Amino acid sequence: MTLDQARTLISQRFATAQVDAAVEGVPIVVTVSPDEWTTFAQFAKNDLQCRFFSFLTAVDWKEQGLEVVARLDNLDDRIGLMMKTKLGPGASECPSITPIFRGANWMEREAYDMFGIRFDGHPDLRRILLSDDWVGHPLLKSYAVDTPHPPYR
Amino acid sequence: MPSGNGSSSGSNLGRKQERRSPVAVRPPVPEIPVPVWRNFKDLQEWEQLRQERPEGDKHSSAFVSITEGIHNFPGGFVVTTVADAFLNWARKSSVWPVTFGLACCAIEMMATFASRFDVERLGMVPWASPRHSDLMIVSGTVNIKMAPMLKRIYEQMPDPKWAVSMGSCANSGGPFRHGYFVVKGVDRVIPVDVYVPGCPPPPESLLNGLLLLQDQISHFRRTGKRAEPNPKVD
Amino acid sequence: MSTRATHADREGPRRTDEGPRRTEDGPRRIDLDYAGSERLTMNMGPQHPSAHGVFRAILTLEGEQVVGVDAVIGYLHRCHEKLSETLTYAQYPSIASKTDYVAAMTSEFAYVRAAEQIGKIDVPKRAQYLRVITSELQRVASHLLWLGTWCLDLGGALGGGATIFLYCIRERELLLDLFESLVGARLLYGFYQVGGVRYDVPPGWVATCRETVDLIDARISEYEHMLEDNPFFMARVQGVGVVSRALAEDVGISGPLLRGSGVNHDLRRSDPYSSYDDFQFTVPVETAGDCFARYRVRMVEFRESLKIVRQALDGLPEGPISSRPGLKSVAQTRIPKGEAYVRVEGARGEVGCYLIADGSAKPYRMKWRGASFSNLAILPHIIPGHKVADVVAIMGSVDPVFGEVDR
Amino acid sequence: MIASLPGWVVLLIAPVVVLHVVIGIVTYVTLLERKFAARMQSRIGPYRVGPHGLLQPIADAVKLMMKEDVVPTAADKPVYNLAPIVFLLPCMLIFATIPFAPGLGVADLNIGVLFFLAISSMEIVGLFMAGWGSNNKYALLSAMRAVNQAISYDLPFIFASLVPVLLAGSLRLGDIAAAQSGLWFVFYPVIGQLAFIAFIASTVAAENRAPFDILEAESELVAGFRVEYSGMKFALIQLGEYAHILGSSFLGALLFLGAWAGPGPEWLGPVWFLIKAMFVFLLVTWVRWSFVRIRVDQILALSWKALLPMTLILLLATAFVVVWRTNGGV
Repeated sequence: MTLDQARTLISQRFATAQVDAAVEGVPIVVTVSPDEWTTFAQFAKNDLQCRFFSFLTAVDWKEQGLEVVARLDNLDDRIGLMMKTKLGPGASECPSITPIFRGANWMEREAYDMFGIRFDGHPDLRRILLSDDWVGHPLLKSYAVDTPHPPYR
Repeated sequence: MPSGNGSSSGSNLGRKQERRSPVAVRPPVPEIPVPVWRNFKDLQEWEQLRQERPEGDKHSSAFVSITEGIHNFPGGFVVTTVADAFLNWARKSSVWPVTFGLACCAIEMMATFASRFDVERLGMVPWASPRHSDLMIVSGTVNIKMAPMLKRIYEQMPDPKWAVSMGSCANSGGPFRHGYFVVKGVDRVIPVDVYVPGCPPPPESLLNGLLLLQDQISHFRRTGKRAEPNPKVD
Repeated sequence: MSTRATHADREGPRRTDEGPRRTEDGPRRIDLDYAGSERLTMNMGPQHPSAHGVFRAILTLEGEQVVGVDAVIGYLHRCHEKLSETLTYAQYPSIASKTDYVAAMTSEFAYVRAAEQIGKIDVPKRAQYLRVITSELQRVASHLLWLGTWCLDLGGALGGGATIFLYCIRERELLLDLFESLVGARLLYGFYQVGGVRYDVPPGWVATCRETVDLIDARISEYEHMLEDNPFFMARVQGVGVVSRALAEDVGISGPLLRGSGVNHDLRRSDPYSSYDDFQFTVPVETAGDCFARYRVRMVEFRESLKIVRQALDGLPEGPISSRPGLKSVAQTRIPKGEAYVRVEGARGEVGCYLIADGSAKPYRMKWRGASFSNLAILPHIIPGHKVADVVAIMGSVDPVFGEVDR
Repeated sequence: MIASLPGWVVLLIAPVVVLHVVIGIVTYVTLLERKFAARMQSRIGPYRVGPHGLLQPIADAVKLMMKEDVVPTAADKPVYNLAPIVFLLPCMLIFATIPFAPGLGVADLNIGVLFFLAISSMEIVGLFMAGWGSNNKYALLSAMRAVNQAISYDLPFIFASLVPVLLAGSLRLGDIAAAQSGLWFVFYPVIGQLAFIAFIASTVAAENRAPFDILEAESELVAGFRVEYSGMKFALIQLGEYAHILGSSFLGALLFLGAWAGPGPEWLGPVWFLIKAMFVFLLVTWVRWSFVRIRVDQILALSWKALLPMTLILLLATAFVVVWRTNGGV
């Protein structure tokens, strides 16, 4: 499968998805709606053979809300795919793709830890990097980098 | 998640009934007073929060009274000072660090223990269990999740014990001091005897710190009073 | 109510890790009623000789057998991603080296390349070659440390493992000497900068480098013999911790682990960067997926890296070392608006940097895809079913660096 | 000279002397091992404490004596406190039967070998008490492993030690040593060498040294059964461990290497004995610092599937040789 074939396949199956190459170093960037998030992940795994799960993270676009980003790879045909979804202003709910990619487990926990995004369908959503009693989600733009936390500072 | 377990996980085996309460996560309960964040200047804050070592190490009262008696006996001070010198020599000649690696500095600490620098020349043997060790080399950034563990491991070490703060992260937070999750210096968690500056300090620097520590130990007095830590440089 | 508490009286699953219990009124009594579950919860870490830093594994044991593992990380979370939003493109590379502190060069590389991709900044050929040389030397240094610490896990600090560990550190010191004469630092460098590298090679460095490379090449064969001719070592590592190809891709492990599971994926070959297509080297692939396969992959990688270093030293071109020498002000560090995801093949696998620039001198958002983070996530999938002693062997073969896991 | 003293004086003095000499040797054996290991690892080892680090064991011992004695709150206190003594006692008792020169020993029993083997496997009791009493999961797991290992490795140990007994025709250690005045048993064709190898292997296992040190496995169980011990008790455990190793080395030198036989005048006998024991000790140390540890199931398999049949066959072969020899063979 070539990149062009993959692009046409995506636009055939997901009419509303926006396909471009806005990210340097990633050939295909697909923006889907949160409803299609798991469907697209399933499609990418089965039809595009993108079985390698690279990472999942989120970006805080301030007033435009949060955006969840994940990257998948087809190691045989060397197709790199980045999938994005905008959750919308104020929203912090996103479907989980952990049932599809086991590697998303820790990544989604990290995104929950850092951004407070609640992934529906995640088997074990709790904080992973910060301590369990931590208050706040540090990578949000509203969180100051040197927010004090007693007792140790 | 069971509440903070250090290295010896087994110590909750067979506790009394009321201490086996469910897995509720207790927040770390440190002995230092909870500070009110008032935008201190860093140095003032350090002065305020720094952990002082409590006076006197744990000797039994009988031991203390006997040594006091000998010391006050006419001419007895010769015995006690000679004995002190001998004991301090023994202490400084076999300082056993606990293998406690945190971050980047741990790699340099390993290099210091390895063939080229070989701290075993000075009689230092790294031990895995804090119960067998005298010295904790805090090598790396301490964060808020790690600090209670660090304190617990330090408390598991038998007295007399020492701590070396290695690298600028452990001294003051270093390049990460503005981070939300970083403890600004390990001396807010445990008392520190020697500060080794550098990011990371090369093995020569750590060796210098260890020699400094030996020097301090040889002036460790009978009452358990210690020499002052060396001046802190980030 | 009888004084003897039975299994049914208790709430929840029976915990048998209590040992002899004291009762309030009587002498101590030991319950011997067997409820079928002989499970013991054992905590490993965060301070543990084989935790490779600050890993904490909560193991559920049945005798010596591990039936469940809960991995707790975050004991070295240093707010890298948040801090990167407050530091300029010129400042951050030296902090980036503290993510993967064992292979600091490659972590700087990822960040610097991301900035270059967004800013469309060219890198001179000499700088590209210097980057290749340093990152390959760094890979050798990192693998040496891995071999040492892994054998330390297998053999204990009071056994044969310590001997190999000390031998490996001895060789690593030679490489650190090279870095020290090149950069001035032993562990964390700040050698790469946007547009090139910071320092040119000092006189005589190339010759010393060649000697060191030859020496290490010979020594590695020694270790290979020492380990592989040792039946105890083979018994410990063969067939332990098998990762299938499907699981490997699903979890997203990379680097030697992925290649040990039969996937021919090396970013230096499949997505060449920084003149890597100028060099001849093979990508080792093993299909067994166990600890021994990962060990073999890394042992071959040693040789391949040294081969690349030799080729790069031979073909080191003349010219400038940076396309943006002498940045004087913050304004000059600005790069235009854009996004990039850039990955380099670090010692532990795919080190990725997802950078979003908003046109200022500091990134809007930086996501660090640490190879160790994904690699470590494999542990809960493969550890159950092994013995306690295998846990440390598997964890050592994964080679996590906690600066990169917790960031 | 010794024989001229009344019996009760010897009985009083000899144990005290032997105990102190043994403790003295044991402390310096640790230094020997550290120096030897350091040389193997291209290091220097203890160097700065006294000339060439010669005062290092003294400093270690004094420091450990002055350390705080931590008793965990949840420990089973009587068991916890008793364990180091119970551990140390058999390790010291094994020196009772060893004759350091003809007639120079505490008690040259007529069942010397049996006594040695029986007592030396008693240390497992102290070890298990330490593991149980510490109330620590690492220690508990380690104690369980120790019992496993003791059961599996005492048999090959005994069988390997019985080969010289058969060859000498006596259980008395003095007689065994005297029987080697002509030919050391290690040079006995085929049987001697095989028995010596089996003896070294099972000694390493019985002493819980690497590669069979699963019960103090640093990388898994931190320090095994002694993880909670500090200060003096830790020193006692270390002392017991090294005393056991030293005792086994003496036994190996006595059973296979001809004990005090050597060139020079007769009073050099104990020196030769010590040198041979140190040779066995360094052999064990050499094995320790060059192999990686093996897993618990592999250890048991090695014992039951390889060492035990091998030593049994060896014992049978020795018996045949002895019978053939006494019935007019060579």
